[in-house]
Amino acid sequence: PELRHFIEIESQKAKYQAQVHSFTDQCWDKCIDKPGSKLDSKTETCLVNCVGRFIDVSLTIANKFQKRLEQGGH
Amino acid sequence: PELRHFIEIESQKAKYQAQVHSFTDQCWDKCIDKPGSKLDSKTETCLVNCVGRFIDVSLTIANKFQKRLEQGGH
Amino acid sequence: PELRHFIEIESQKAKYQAQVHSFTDQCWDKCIDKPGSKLDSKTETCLVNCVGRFIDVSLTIANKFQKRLEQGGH
Amino acid sequence: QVKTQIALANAQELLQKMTDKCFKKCITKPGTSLASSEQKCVEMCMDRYMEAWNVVSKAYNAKLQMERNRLT
Amino acid sequence: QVKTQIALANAQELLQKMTDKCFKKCITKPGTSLASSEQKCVEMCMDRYMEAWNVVSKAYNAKLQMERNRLT
Amino acid sequence: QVKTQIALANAQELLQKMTDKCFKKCITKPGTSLASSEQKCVEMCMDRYMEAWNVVSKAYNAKLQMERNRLT
Repeated sequence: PELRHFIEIESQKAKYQAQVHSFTDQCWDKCIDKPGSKLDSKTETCLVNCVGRFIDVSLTIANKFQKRLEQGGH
Repeated sequence: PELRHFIEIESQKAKYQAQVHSFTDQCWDKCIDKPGSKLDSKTETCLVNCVGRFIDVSLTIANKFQKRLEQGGH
Repeated sequence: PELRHFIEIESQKAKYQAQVHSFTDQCWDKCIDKPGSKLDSKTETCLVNCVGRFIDVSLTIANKFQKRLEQGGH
Repeated sequence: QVKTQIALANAQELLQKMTDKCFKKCITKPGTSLASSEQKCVEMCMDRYMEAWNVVSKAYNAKLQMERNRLT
Repeated sequence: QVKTQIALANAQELLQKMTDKCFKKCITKPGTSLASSEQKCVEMCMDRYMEAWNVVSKAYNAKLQMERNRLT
Repeated sequence: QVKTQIALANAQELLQKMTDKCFKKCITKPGTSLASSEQKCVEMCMDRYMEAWNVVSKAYNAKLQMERNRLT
Protein backbone atom coordinates (compact mmCIF):
# COMPACT_ATOMS: atom_id res chain seq x y z
CA PRO A 1 0.00 0.00 0.00
CA GLU A 2 2.89 2.35 0.68
CA LEU A 3 4.37 1.64 -2.72
CA ARG A 4 0.98 2.24 -4.31
CA HIS A 5 0.59 5.50 -2.44
CA PHE A 6 4.08 6.57 -3.54
CA ILE A 7 3.33 5.74 -7.18
CA GLU A 8 0.04 7.62 -7.04
CA ILE A 9 1.68 10.75 -5.69
CA GLU A 10 4.53 10.62 -8.20
CA SER A 11 2.06 10.07 -11.01
CA GLN A 12 0.03 13.09 -9.88
CA LYS A 13 3.20 15.16 -9.80
CA ALA A 14 4.00 14.09 -13.35
CA LYS A 15 0.49 15.11 -14.48
CA TYR A 16 0.82 18.44 -12.71
CA GLN A 17 4.14 19.12 -14.39
CA ALA A 18 2.81 18.10 -17.80
CA GLN A 19 -0.01 20.60 -17.25
CA VAL A 20 2.48 23.35 -16.28
CA HIS A 21 4.49 22.64 -19.45
CA SER A 22 1.35 22.85 -21.55
CA PHE A 23 0.19 26.12 -19.90
CA THR A 24 3.64 27.71 -20.23
CA ASP A 25 3.71 26.72 -23.90
CA GLN A 26 0.32 28.25 -24.71
CA CYS A 27 0.55 31.31 -22.46
CA TRP A 28 4.05 32.10 -23.73
CA ASP A 29 2.56 32.44 -27.22
CA LYS A 30 -0.34 34.58 -25.92
CA CYS A 31 1.67 36.87 -23.62
CA ILE A 32 5.23 37.21 -24.88
CA ASP A 33 6.01 38.98 -28.10
CA LYS A 34 9.74 39.65 -27.82
CA PRO A 35 11.59 38.28 -24.78
CA GLY A 36 13.08 41.36 -23.03
CA SER A 37 15.77 41.75 -20.40
CA LYS A 38 13.26 41.04 -17.65
CA LEU A 39 9.71 39.76 -17.21
CA ASP A 40 7.75 43.02 -16.77
CA SER A 41 4.68 43.14 -14.54
CA LYS A 42 2.30 43.43 -17.51
CA THR A 43 3.60 40.16 -18.94
CA GLU A 44 3.47 38.49 -15.54
CA THR A 45 -0.17 39.56 -15.07
CA CYS A 46 -0.96 38.26 -18.55
CA LEU A 47 0.58 34.87 -17.68
CA VAL A 48 -1.34 34.59 -14.41
CA ASN A 49 -4.63 35.57 -16.09
CA CYS A 50 -3.91 33.23 -18.98
CA VAL A 51 -3.64 30.24 -16.65
CA GLY A 52 -6.79 31.30 -14.78
CA ARG A 53 -8.89 31.83 -17.90
CA PHE A 54 -7.65 28.60 -19.49
CA ILE A 55 -8.86 26.68 -16.46
CA ASP A 56 -12.17 28.62 -16.55
CA VAL A 57 -12.66 27.70 -20.21
CA SER A 58 -11.75 24.10 -19.43
CA LEU A 59 -14.28 23.92 -16.55
CA THR A 60 -17.01 25.67 -18.60
CA ILE A 61 -16.62 23.15 -21.38
CA ALA A 62 -16.36 20.12 -19.08
CA ASN A 63 -19.51 21.15 -17.14
CA LYS A 64 -21.57 21.80 -20.26
CA PHE A 65 -20.35 18.52 -21.76
CA GLN A 66 -21.36 16.65 -18.61
CA LYS A 67 -24.86 18.20 -18.77
CA ARG A 68 -25.20 17.15 -22.39
CA LEU A 69 -24.31 13.56 -21.51
CA GLU A 70 -26.88 13.53 -18.69
CA GLN A 71 -29.57 14.90 -20.98
CA GLY A 72 -28.73 11.95 -23.23
CA GLY A 73 -28.44 14.14 -26.31
CA HIS A 74 -25.22 14.78 -28.15
CA PRO B 1 -10.35 -16.12 -31.37
CA GLU B 2 -13.41 -14.22 -30.22
CA LEU B 3 -11.32 -12.12 -27.87
CA ARG B 4 -8.84 -11.45 -30.65
CA HIS B 5 -11.64 -10.44 -32.98
CA PHE B 6 -13.07 -8.13 -30.33
CA ILE B 7 -9.68 -6.49 -29.72
CA GLU B 8 -9.13 -6.00 -33.44
CA ILE B 9 -12.47 -4.29 -33.88
CA GLU B 10 -11.99 -2.06 -30.85
CA SER B 11 -8.50 -1.15 -32.02
CA GLN B 12 -9.85 -0.22 -35.45
CA LYS B 13 -12.50 1.94 -33.80
CA ALA B 14 -9.81 3.72 -31.80
CA LYS B 15 -7.81 4.38 -35.00
CA TYR B 16 -10.93 5.63 -36.74
CA GLN B 17 -11.67 8.03 -33.88
CA ALA B 18 -8.08 9.27 -33.74
CA GLN B 19 -8.39 10.03 -37.45
CA VAL B 20 -11.68 11.89 -36.91
CA HIS B 21 -10.05 13.97 -34.14
CA SER B 22 -7.13 14.80 -36.42
CA PHE B 23 -9.40 15.75 -39.36
CA THR B 24 -11.65 17.89 -37.14
CA ASP B 25 -8.58 19.66 -35.76
CA GLN B 26 -7.13 20.51 -39.18
CA CYS B 27 -10.40 21.22 -40.98
CA TRP B 28 -11.61 23.43 -38.12
CA ASP B 29 -8.57 25.66 -38.76
CA LYS B 30 -9.18 25.65 -42.55
CA CYS B 31 -12.95 26.20 -42.48
CA ILE B 32 -13.97 28.10 -39.34
CA ASP B 33 -12.95 31.68 -38.81
CA LYS B 34 -15.30 32.83 -36.05
CA PRO B 35 -17.67 30.27 -34.52
CA GLY B 36 -21.19 31.64 -35.14
CA SER B 37 -24.56 30.76 -33.65
CA LYS B 38 -24.94 27.85 -36.06
CA LEU B 39 -22.88 25.83 -38.54
CA ASP B 40 -23.90 27.40 -41.86
CA SER B 41 -24.09 25.30 -45.02
CA LYS B 42 -20.98 26.94 -46.50
CA THR B 43 -18.91 25.87 -43.49
CA GLU B 44 -20.41 22.38 -43.56
CA THR B 45 -19.53 22.01 -47.25
CA CYS B 46 -16.01 23.21 -46.50
CA LEU B 47 -15.63 20.58 -43.76
CA VAL B 48 -16.89 17.76 -45.99
CA ASN B 49 -14.61 18.83 -48.86
CA CYS B 50 -11.71 19.26 -46.46
CA VAL B 51 -11.98 15.63 -45.31
CA GLY B 52 -12.33 14.42 -48.90
CA ARG B 53 -9.38 16.40 -50.24
CA PHE B 54 -7.19 15.46 -47.27
CA ILE B 55 -7.77 11.79 -48.06
CA ASP B 56 -7.11 12.47 -51.77
CA VAL B 57 -3.79 14.15 -50.93
CA SER B 58 -2.94 11.27 -48.60
CA LEU B 59 -3.68 8.66 -51.31
CA THR B 60 -1.82 10.64 -54.00
CA ILE B 61 1.28 10.80 -51.83
CA ALA B 62 1.08 7.17 -50.67
CA ASN B 63 0.69 5.90 -54.26
CA LYS B 64 3.55 7.97 -55.61
CA PHE B 65 5.73 6.92 -52.68
CA GLN B 66 4.93 3.27 -53.34
CA LYS B 67 5.92 3.67 -57.01
CA ARG B 68 9.22 5.26 -56.01
CA LEU B 69 10.00 2.33 -53.72
CA GLU B 70 9.22 -0.15 -56.52
CA GLN B 71 11.46 1.72 -58.95
CA GLY B 72 14.15 1.29 -56.33
CA GLY B 73 15.21 4.93 -56.46
CA HIS B 74 14.83 7.39 -53.60
CA PRO C 1 25.42 -9.10 -25.45
CA GLU C 2 25.10 -9.16 -29.23
CA LEU C 3 21.36 -8.79 -29.01
CA ARG C 4 21.79 -5.91 -26.60
CA HIS C 5 24.28 -4.25 -28.89
CA PHE C 6 21.91 -4.70 -31.82
CA ILE C 7 19.02 -3.19 -29.89
CA GLU C 8 21.12 -0.23 -28.79
CA ILE C 9 22.19 0.54 -32.33
CA GLU C 10 18.65 0.23 -33.68
CA SER C 11 17.34 2.42 -30.90
CA GLN C 12 19.95 5.09 -31.69
CA LYS C 13 18.97 4.93 -35.35
CA ALA C 14 15.33 5.46 -34.38
CA LYS C 15 16.29 8.51 -32.28
CA TYR C 16 18.40 9.85 -35.11
CA GLN C 17 15.51 9.48 -37.54
CA ALA C 18 13.04 11.08 -35.14
CA GLN C 19 15.44 14.03 -34.91
CA VAL C 20 15.68 14.26 -38.71
CA HIS C 21 11.87 14.27 -38.97
CA SER C 22 11.66 17.03 -36.38
CA PHE C 23 14.35 19.16 -38.08
CA THR C 24 12.78 18.69 -41.52
CA ASP C 25 9.41 19.72 -40.08
CA GLN C 26 10.70 22.93 -38.50
CA CYS C 27 13.20 23.90 -41.20
CA TRP C 28 10.62 23.28 -43.93
CA ASP C 29 8.48 25.98 -42.30
CA LYS C 30 11.45 28.35 -41.94
CA CYS C 31 12.94 27.86 -45.42
CA ILE C 32 10.23 26.88 -47.90
CA ASP C 33 7.53 29.30 -48.90
CA LYS C 34 6.11 27.74 -52.07
CA PRO C 35 7.48 24.35 -53.17
CA GLY C 36 8.93 24.96 -56.66
CA SER C 37 9.95 22.59 -59.45
CA LYS C 38 13.32 22.05 -57.82
CA LEU C 39 15.12 22.74 -54.54
CA ASP C 40 17.19 25.84 -55.40
CA SER C 41 20.59 26.41 -53.82
CA LYS C 42 19.30 29.27 -51.63
CA THR C 43 16.72 26.96 -50.06
CA GLU C 44 19.27 24.18 -49.64
CA THR C 45 21.66 26.58 -47.85
CA CYS C 46 18.81 27.73 -45.63
CA LEU C 47 18.02 24.10 -44.67
CA VAL C 48 21.67 23.31 -43.87
CA ASN C 49 22.04 26.50 -41.79
CA CYS C 50 18.70 25.85 -40.08
CA VAL C 51 19.89 22.46 -38.83
CA GLY C 52 23.22 23.91 -37.71
CA ARG C 53 21.73 26.86 -35.86
CA PHE C 54 19.04 24.70 -34.25
CA ILE C 55 21.75 22.49 -32.80
CA ASP C 56 23.72 25.60 -31.70
CA VAL C 57 20.65 26.97 -29.90
CA SER C 58 20.05 23.58 -28.33
CA LEU C 59 23.67 23.34 -27.07
CA THR C 60 23.67 26.96 -25.84
CA ILE C 61 20.55 26.31 -23.79
CA ALA C 62 21.67 22.91 -22.48
CA ASN C 63 25.05 24.32 -21.36
CA LYS C 64 23.57 27.33 -19.63
CA PHE C 65 20.96 25.12 -17.97
CA GLN C 66 23.69 22.78 -16.73
CA LYS C 67 25.59 25.74 -15.23
CA ARG C 68 22.47 26.92 -13.45
CA LEU C 69 21.97 23.50 -11.90
CA GLU C 70 25.57 23.41 -10.71
CA GLN C 71 25.25 26.87 -9.16
CA GLY C 72 22.27 25.43 -7.31
CA GLY C 73 20.03 28.36 -8.24
CA HIS C 74 17.02 28.07 -10.52
CA GLN D 1 -14.27 -2.56 -20.31
CA VAL D 2 -12.02 -1.98 -23.30
CA LYS D 3 -15.05 -0.31 -24.89
CA THR D 4 -15.55 2.01 -21.94
CA GLN D 5 -11.90 2.96 -21.94
CA ILE D 6 -11.94 3.81 -25.62
CA ALA D 7 -15.14 5.82 -25.20
CA LEU D 8 -13.55 7.66 -22.29
CA ALA D 9 -10.31 8.31 -24.18
CA ASN D 10 -12.40 9.62 -27.05
CA ALA D 11 -14.35 12.01 -24.81
CA GLN D 12 -11.16 13.23 -23.14
CA GLU D 13 -9.50 13.87 -26.48
CA LEU D 14 -12.58 15.78 -27.64
CA LEU D 15 -12.67 17.87 -24.45
CA GLN D 16 -8.98 18.69 -24.70
CA LYS D 17 -9.13 19.70 -28.36
CA MET D 18 -12.24 21.83 -27.77
CA THR D 19 -10.65 23.57 -24.81
CA ASP D 20 -7.48 24.35 -26.79
CA LYS D 21 -9.31 25.55 -29.91
CA CYS D 22 -11.95 27.59 -28.08
CA PHE D 23 -9.43 29.18 -25.72
CA LYS D 24 -7.43 30.26 -28.78
CA LYS D 25 -10.49 31.61 -30.61
CA CYS D 26 -12.31 33.26 -27.71
CA ILE D 27 -9.69 34.57 -25.27
CA THR D 28 -7.46 37.05 -27.05
CA LYS D 29 -6.45 39.12 -24.03
CA PRO D 30 -6.88 37.10 -20.82
CA GLY D 31 -8.42 39.34 -18.11
CA THR D 32 -8.93 38.83 -14.39
CA SER D 33 -12.13 36.83 -15.00
CA LEU D 34 -14.07 35.35 -17.90
CA ALA D 35 -16.06 38.20 -19.54
CA SER D 36 -19.65 37.30 -20.43
CA SER D 37 -18.86 37.79 -24.11
CA GLU D 38 -15.97 35.32 -23.76
CA GLN D 39 -18.21 32.87 -21.92
CA LYS D 40 -20.78 33.10 -24.72
CA CYS D 41 -18.08 32.66 -27.36
CA VAL D 42 -16.76 29.55 -25.59
CA GLU D 43 -20.21 27.96 -25.44
CA MET D 44 -20.91 28.65 -29.12
CA CYS D 45 -17.44 27.48 -30.06
CA MET D 46 -17.99 24.22 -28.17
CA ASP D 47 -21.32 23.58 -29.92
CA ARG D 48 -19.78 24.31 -33.34
CA TYR D 49 -16.79 22.07 -32.58
CA MET D 50 -19.01 19.12 -31.70
CA GLU D 51 -21.10 19.70 -34.82
CA ALA D 52 -17.92 19.88 -36.88
CA TRP D 53 -16.78 16.59 -35.30
CA ASN D 54 -20.03 14.95 -36.38
CA VAL D 55 -19.88 16.36 -39.93
CA VAL D 56 -16.26 15.20 -40.28
CA SER D 57 -17.06 11.75 -38.89
CA LYS D 58 -19.91 11.26 -41.41
CA ALA D 59 -17.84 12.61 -44.31
CA TYR D 60 -14.95 10.30 -43.41
CA ASN D 61 -17.30 7.31 -43.25
CA ALA D 62 -18.81 8.17 -46.62
CA LYS D 63 -15.37 8.61 -48.21
CA LEU D 64 -14.14 5.28 -46.77
CA GLN D 65 -17.25 3.59 -48.20
CA MET D 66 -16.62 5.17 -51.60
CA GLU D 67 -12.98 4.04 -51.70
CA ARG D 68 -14.06 0.53 -50.65
CA ASN D 69 -16.65 0.41 -53.45
CA ARG D 70 -14.07 1.56 -55.97
CA LEU D 71 -11.80 -1.36 -55.04
CA THR D 72 -14.48 -4.07 -55.37
CA GLN E 1 12.51 -7.66 -37.75
CA VAL E 2 13.28 -4.73 -35.48
CA LYS E 3 15.00 -3.19 -38.47
CA THR E 4 11.96 -3.62 -40.68
CA GLN E 5 9.72 -2.12 -38.03
CA ILE E 6 11.91 0.94 -37.64
CA ALA E 7 12.14 1.37 -41.41
CA LEU E 8 8.35 1.08 -41.59
CA ALA E 9 7.82 3.53 -38.75
CA ASN E 10 10.19 5.92 -40.47
CA ALA E 11 8.33 5.68 -43.77
CA GLN E 12 4.97 6.15 -42.04
CA GLU E 13 6.21 9.22 -40.19
CA LEU E 14 7.55 10.66 -43.44
CA LEU E 15 4.25 9.97 -45.25
CA GLN E 16 2.23 11.57 -42.49
CA LYS E 17 4.39 14.70 -42.25
CA MET E 18 4.39 15.13 -46.05
CA THR E 19 0.62 14.74 -46.19
CA ASP E 20 0.09 17.34 -43.45
CA LYS E 21 2.60 19.85 -44.87
CA CYS E 22 1.52 19.47 -48.50
CA PHE E 23 -2.19 19.60 -47.66
CA LYS E 24 -1.54 22.86 -45.81
CA LYS E 25 0.56 24.34 -48.63
CA CYS E 26 -1.47 23.18 -51.65
CA ILE E 27 -5.15 23.07 -50.59
CA THR E 28 -6.22 26.54 -49.52
CA LYS E 29 -9.91 26.23 -50.33
CA PRO E 30 -10.95 22.56 -50.42
CA GLY E 31 -13.29 22.00 -53.41
CA THR E 32 -15.42 19.02 -54.47
CA SER E 33 -12.43 17.30 -56.05
CA LEU E 34 -8.67 17.73 -56.32
CA ALA E 35 -8.02 20.39 -59.02
CA SER E 36 -5.20 19.52 -61.44
CA SER E 37 -3.20 22.50 -60.16
CA GLU E 38 -3.58 21.17 -56.62
CA GLN E 39 -2.57 17.68 -57.75
CA LYS E 40 0.54 19.14 -59.40
CA CYS E 41 1.36 21.20 -56.31
CA VAL E 42 1.05 18.11 -54.08
CA GLU E 43 3.42 16.09 -56.28
CA MET E 44 6.03 18.89 -56.38
CA CYS E 45 5.63 19.46 -52.66
CA MET E 46 6.22 15.77 -51.99
CA ASP E 47 9.40 15.74 -54.10
CA ARG E 48 10.72 18.86 -52.37
CA TYR E 49 9.88 17.46 -48.94
CA MET E 50 11.84 14.26 -49.58
CA GLU E 51 14.76 16.28 -50.92
CA ALA E 52 14.61 18.51 -47.85
CA TRP E 53 14.62 15.38 -45.67
CA ASN E 54 17.80 14.19 -47.38
CA VAL E 55 19.51 17.59 -47.12
CA VAL E 56 18.61 17.82 -43.43
CA SER E 57 19.77 14.27 -42.76
CA LYS E 58 23.18 14.94 -44.35
CA ALA E 59 23.56 18.30 -42.57
CA TYR E 60 22.70 16.72 -39.23
CA ASN E 61 25.25 13.97 -39.81
CA ALA E 62 27.94 16.49 -40.74
CA LYS E 63 27.18 18.61 -37.66
CA LEU E 64 27.28 15.57 -35.37
CA GLN E 65 30.64 14.63 -36.86
CA MET E 66 31.95 18.17 -36.30
CA GLU E 67 30.83 18.24 -32.66
CA ARG E 68 32.41 14.80 -32.12
CA ASN E 69 35.71 15.99 -33.60
CA ARG E 70 35.67 19.06 -31.40
CA LEU E 71 35.38 16.87 -28.31
CA THR E 72 38.27 14.54 -29.20
CA GLN F 1 14.38 6.31 -8.66
CA VAL F 2 10.91 7.04 -9.95
CA LYS F 3 11.43 10.52 -8.55
CA THR F 4 14.70 11.00 -10.39
CA GLN F 5 13.14 9.81 -13.62
CA ILE F 6 10.27 12.25 -13.32
CA ALA F 7 12.65 15.10 -12.48
CA LEU F 8 14.74 14.15 -15.48
CA ALA F 9 11.72 13.91 -17.77
CA ASN F 10 10.60 17.31 -16.50
CA ALA F 11 14.00 18.91 -17.22
CA GLN F 12 14.13 17.33 -20.67
CA GLU F 13 10.65 18.57 -21.53
CA LEU F 14 11.61 22.07 -20.35
CA LEU F 15 14.83 22.04 -22.39
CA GLN F 16 13.03 20.87 -25.50
CA LYS F 17 10.24 23.45 -25.23
CA MET F 18 12.73 26.28 -24.57
CA THR F 19 14.85 25.25 -27.54
CA ASP F 20 11.81 25.14 -29.87
CA LYS F 21 10.36 28.45 -28.64
CA CYS F 22 13.65 30.36 -28.54
CA PHE F 23 14.78 29.04 -31.91
CA LYS F 24 11.48 30.29 -33.37
CA LYS F 25 11.73 33.69 -31.67
CA CYS F 26 15.43 34.39 -32.14
CA ILE F 27 16.51 32.80 -35.43
CA THR F 28 14.50 34.30 -38.26
CA LYS F 29 17.02 33.79 -41.03
CA PRO F 30 19.48 31.01 -40.12
CA GLY F 31 23.02 32.09 -41.14
CA THR F 32 26.31 30.20 -41.28
CA SER F 33 26.87 30.70 -37.56
CA LEU F 34 25.02 32.03 -34.52
CA ALA F 35 25.25 35.85 -34.62
CA SER F 36 26.05 37.47 -31.27
CA SER F 37 22.64 39.20 -31.30
CA GLU F 38 20.99 35.80 -31.80
CA GLN F 39 23.09 34.29 -29.00
CA LYS F 40 22.01 37.14 -26.70
CA CYS F 41 18.37 36.73 -27.70
CA VAL F 42 18.52 32.98 -26.99
CA GLU F 43 19.97 33.54 -23.51
CA MET F 44 17.35 36.19 -22.63
CA CYS F 45 14.60 34.03 -24.09
CA MET F 46 15.72 31.08 -21.97
CA ASP F 47 15.70 33.18 -18.78
CA ARG F 48 12.24 34.56 -19.59
CA TYR F 49 10.91 31.09 -20.38
CA MET F 50 12.06 29.69 -17.05
CA GLU F 51 10.58 32.69 -15.24
CA ALA F 52 7.33 32.19 -17.14
CA TRP F 53 7.37 28.52 -16.12
CA ASN F 54 7.66 29.52 -12.47
CA VAL F 55 4.92 32.16 -12.71
CA VAL F 56 2.60 29.68 -14.44
CA SER F 57 3.36 26.96 -11.91
CA LYS F 58 2.51 29.28 -8.98
CA ALA F 59 -0.64 30.59 -10.67
CA TYR F 60 -1.81 27.04 -11.41
CA ASN F 61 -1.22 26.04 -7.80
CA ALA F 62 -3.14 29.06 -6.52
CA LYS F 63 -6.04 28.38 -8.88
CA LEU F 64 -6.18 24.69 -7.87
CA GLN F 65 -6.28 25.77 -4.22
CA MET F 66 -9.10 28.24 -4.96
CA GLU F 67 -11.19 25.61 -6.76
CA ARG F 68 -10.59 23.16 -3.88
CA ASN F 69 -11.74 25.75 -1.33
CA ARG F 70 -14.84 26.48 -3.36
CA LEU F 71 -15.81 22.79 -3.24
CA THR F 72 -15.43 22.39 0.52
